[in-house]
Amino acid sequence: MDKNKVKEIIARRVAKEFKDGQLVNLGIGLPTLVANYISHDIDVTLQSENGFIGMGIAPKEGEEDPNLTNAGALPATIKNSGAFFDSATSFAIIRGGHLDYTVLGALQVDEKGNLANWMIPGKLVPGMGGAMDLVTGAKKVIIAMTHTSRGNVKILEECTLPLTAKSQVDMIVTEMGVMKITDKGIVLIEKNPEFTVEEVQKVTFAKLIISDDMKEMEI
Amino acid sequence: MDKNKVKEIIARRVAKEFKDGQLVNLGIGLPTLVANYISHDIDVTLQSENGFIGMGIAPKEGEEDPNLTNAGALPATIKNSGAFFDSATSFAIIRGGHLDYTVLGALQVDEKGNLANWMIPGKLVPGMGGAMDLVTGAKKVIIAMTHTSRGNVKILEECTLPLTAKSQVDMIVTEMGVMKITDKGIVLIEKNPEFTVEEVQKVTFAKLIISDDMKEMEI
Amino acid sequence: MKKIISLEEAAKLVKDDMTIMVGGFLGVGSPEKILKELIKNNVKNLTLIANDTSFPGQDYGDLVVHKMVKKVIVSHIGTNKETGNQMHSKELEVVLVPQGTLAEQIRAYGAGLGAVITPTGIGTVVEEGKEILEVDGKRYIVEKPLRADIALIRASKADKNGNLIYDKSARNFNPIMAMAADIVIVEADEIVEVGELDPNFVMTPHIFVDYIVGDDK
Amino acid sequence: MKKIISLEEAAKLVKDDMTIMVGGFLGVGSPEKILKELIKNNVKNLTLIANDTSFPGQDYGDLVVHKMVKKVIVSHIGTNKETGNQMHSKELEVVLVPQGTLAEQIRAYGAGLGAVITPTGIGTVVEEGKEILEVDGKRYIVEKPLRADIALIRASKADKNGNLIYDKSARNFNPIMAMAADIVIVEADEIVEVGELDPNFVMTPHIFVDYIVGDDK
Repeated sequence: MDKNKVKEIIARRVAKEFKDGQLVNLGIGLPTLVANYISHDIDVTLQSENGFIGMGIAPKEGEEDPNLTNAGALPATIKNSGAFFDSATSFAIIRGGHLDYTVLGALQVDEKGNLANWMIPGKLVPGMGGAMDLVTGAKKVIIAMTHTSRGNVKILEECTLPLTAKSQVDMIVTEMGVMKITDKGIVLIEKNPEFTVEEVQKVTFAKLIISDDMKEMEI
Repeated sequence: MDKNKVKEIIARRVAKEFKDGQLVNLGIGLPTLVANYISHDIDVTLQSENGFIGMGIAPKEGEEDPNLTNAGALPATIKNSGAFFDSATSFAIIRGGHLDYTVLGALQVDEKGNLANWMIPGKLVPGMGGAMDLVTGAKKVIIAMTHTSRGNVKILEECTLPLTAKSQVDMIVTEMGVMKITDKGIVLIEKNPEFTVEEVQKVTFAKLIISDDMKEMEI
Repeated sequence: MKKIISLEEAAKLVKDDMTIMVGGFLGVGSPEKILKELIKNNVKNLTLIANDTSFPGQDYGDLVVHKMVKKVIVSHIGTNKETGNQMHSKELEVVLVPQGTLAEQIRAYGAGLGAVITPTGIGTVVEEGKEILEVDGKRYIVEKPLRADIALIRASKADKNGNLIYDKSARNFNPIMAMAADIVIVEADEIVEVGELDPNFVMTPHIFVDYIVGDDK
Repeated sequence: MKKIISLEEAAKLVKDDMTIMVGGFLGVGSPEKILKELIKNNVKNLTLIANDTSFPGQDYGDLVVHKMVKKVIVSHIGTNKETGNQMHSKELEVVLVPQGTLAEQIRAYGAGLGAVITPTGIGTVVEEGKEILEVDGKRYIVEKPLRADIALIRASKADKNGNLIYDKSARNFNPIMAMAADIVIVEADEIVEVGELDPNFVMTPHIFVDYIVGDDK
């Protein structure tokens, strides 16, 4: 599948989860794309953890403001209903449970809802940034990622990399389907019609529970 | 001695402690009067714990603003170098050691620097308000009070009333003199010339240590 | 857009047995109109979290006078003799908390912190019955976060989305209470269009506000 | 009035072995001019507390590049490969802290609190070696307050007394760092007369600011 198409499928599906009036934080990378697919019929507020809510679309060239960037230091805009605040307040919002959704990528995620996305010992140590607070504090945690990465399986029985947070993930959205983390394990609730259940299971190292009313994912 | 004269002596003496650039919180009642005697040669910033620094003189009649009051809910003003903030920030300033002086009254104070000024069990229970934070957090605590109250001695070997804070008082200023709390006990460093040392000691139930260079208090 | 509701609708959201936070400092910056309406409803058994119990005859001071409150968590009751009277007659439970501790307890709930670790009250009755945490040899009291079912707050300006600006010393406990309750109702002196408040100077972001009360129409 | 000093004078206040806090988020809102001057002085063995280590070739990112730092306490180092290199070669000690914990640790010192009690990091390596506090059956990490000898911050406007206003997302860690250091130096984009800033909208009250740097004159 085309890389951009993969990203679009994932981002479009994640955006469907949001409801009117909710506050959402989108991580850098793929999750950022989710903003492009939020329905215009609902009012969803985006938080940027470096210090504001009401993030708008990226500014046009020449209209960038060096004092207005997103959490990846890229030029950003704010809607006229937005508000700026300091880092302590920003994480009070996050840790205090005021965030309805956080959408993040993952290196690994497992059937207990554990997430690893901040380091590979001896190799990649970027640091956790705001991820640990986001995953611990948000009401719902959605992992938005490609189902595998360079052939490596990322959905596991148990994460082997250092965790970002324990038992906090609620949902995983990949180009192959939508999975919910439950007490019984990972339930496949939607599937991309281009793949069979067997094909999805093959690249998932946790046993998938197939939902009785599994739906076709919109692609 | 005339009641107002007593208050003036105390307030005038306390005001001499402050230095240019300092931040001071004056309790309600007698301590409030200290503001009137701060030298015009120095710039002292007053905090009002309900949420601002830079408190100015009381407003003229007819110029009161219902949204601008002091910690006793009386009309107040702010200097143009002042700033407003919320209660959490106000007490971050207090507890965080950013306050150079707090000046408060007392029901009792003792030679260990213990202070009781917030309740008399079974009789008077107004609550501590901001007093406990002020006394715990300020760099220096000055007690400004009449030496006795309706014949009752207030400077003791050990407080009998519930404490506001333990070992936090640095100085006591009364109409009879100025006392410093030290590891060795209460040292009388200045004395009102209208009284003898014996007269001061008689209404002080902690043993006064007389400073070698005890000065005359300006009255 | 947040729901702009009437004073009546706002007051009706407060029900018997609820825990409510009310902004204000001795009444300054408190939502007077909502409180006046609330008193008409004669709700019972409230737990009131506020800086103080204000004065009899005004705002939240009258919640006590009208015996609508079973418990207060405040830093000061000296200005409302009715609070003291009901405390002595055991009609009212009074929990006295140092003002800075109270502010941090409210902020802590809003910020998702597990406790406030404060030096204030060490060596006094305030520490009695509470857990003590020693950090680098110094003793601190472990004070728990405070939450409410409803926060009633006052702002000088609200945009129609719920972004708030407070005026002068009327700010006090309002911004932190806005973060610590399940439902937040703001009484705004002025309601303006979205876009009229500069995002750089908004004091409470709209995400904390559920309902806005303007005037009684 | 606060002392308005030159960039040179400001940079000279930072000495070998000091712990410094630097405001900014990936460089946005950091005191670039002071940092440029500081790098000329080639101070050594600094401990740097900041959100991140920015990018090589700019602001506090270059403190690492020029090997002026022996230890960093930050939430993220991924944008400055020099940090990673020096960490692997053991020239630099890197302490990684969740961003929200870092912000609260700085605020806690400024607010005189004994610790931060946070759920963030529970069940991860972040909790290793740290005290755990259980509150109402839930586990929290006890994180200690963070202080600095000097905080270098950036404001968009300062009045001559040191009251500050920040601009948009350049605010970030600046206001809390202003409360947590022995000496606070602000680089202001614009210095205005006392009285030009509305007290209701001042973001950092002047009592926290020791020195103001405007331009290089």
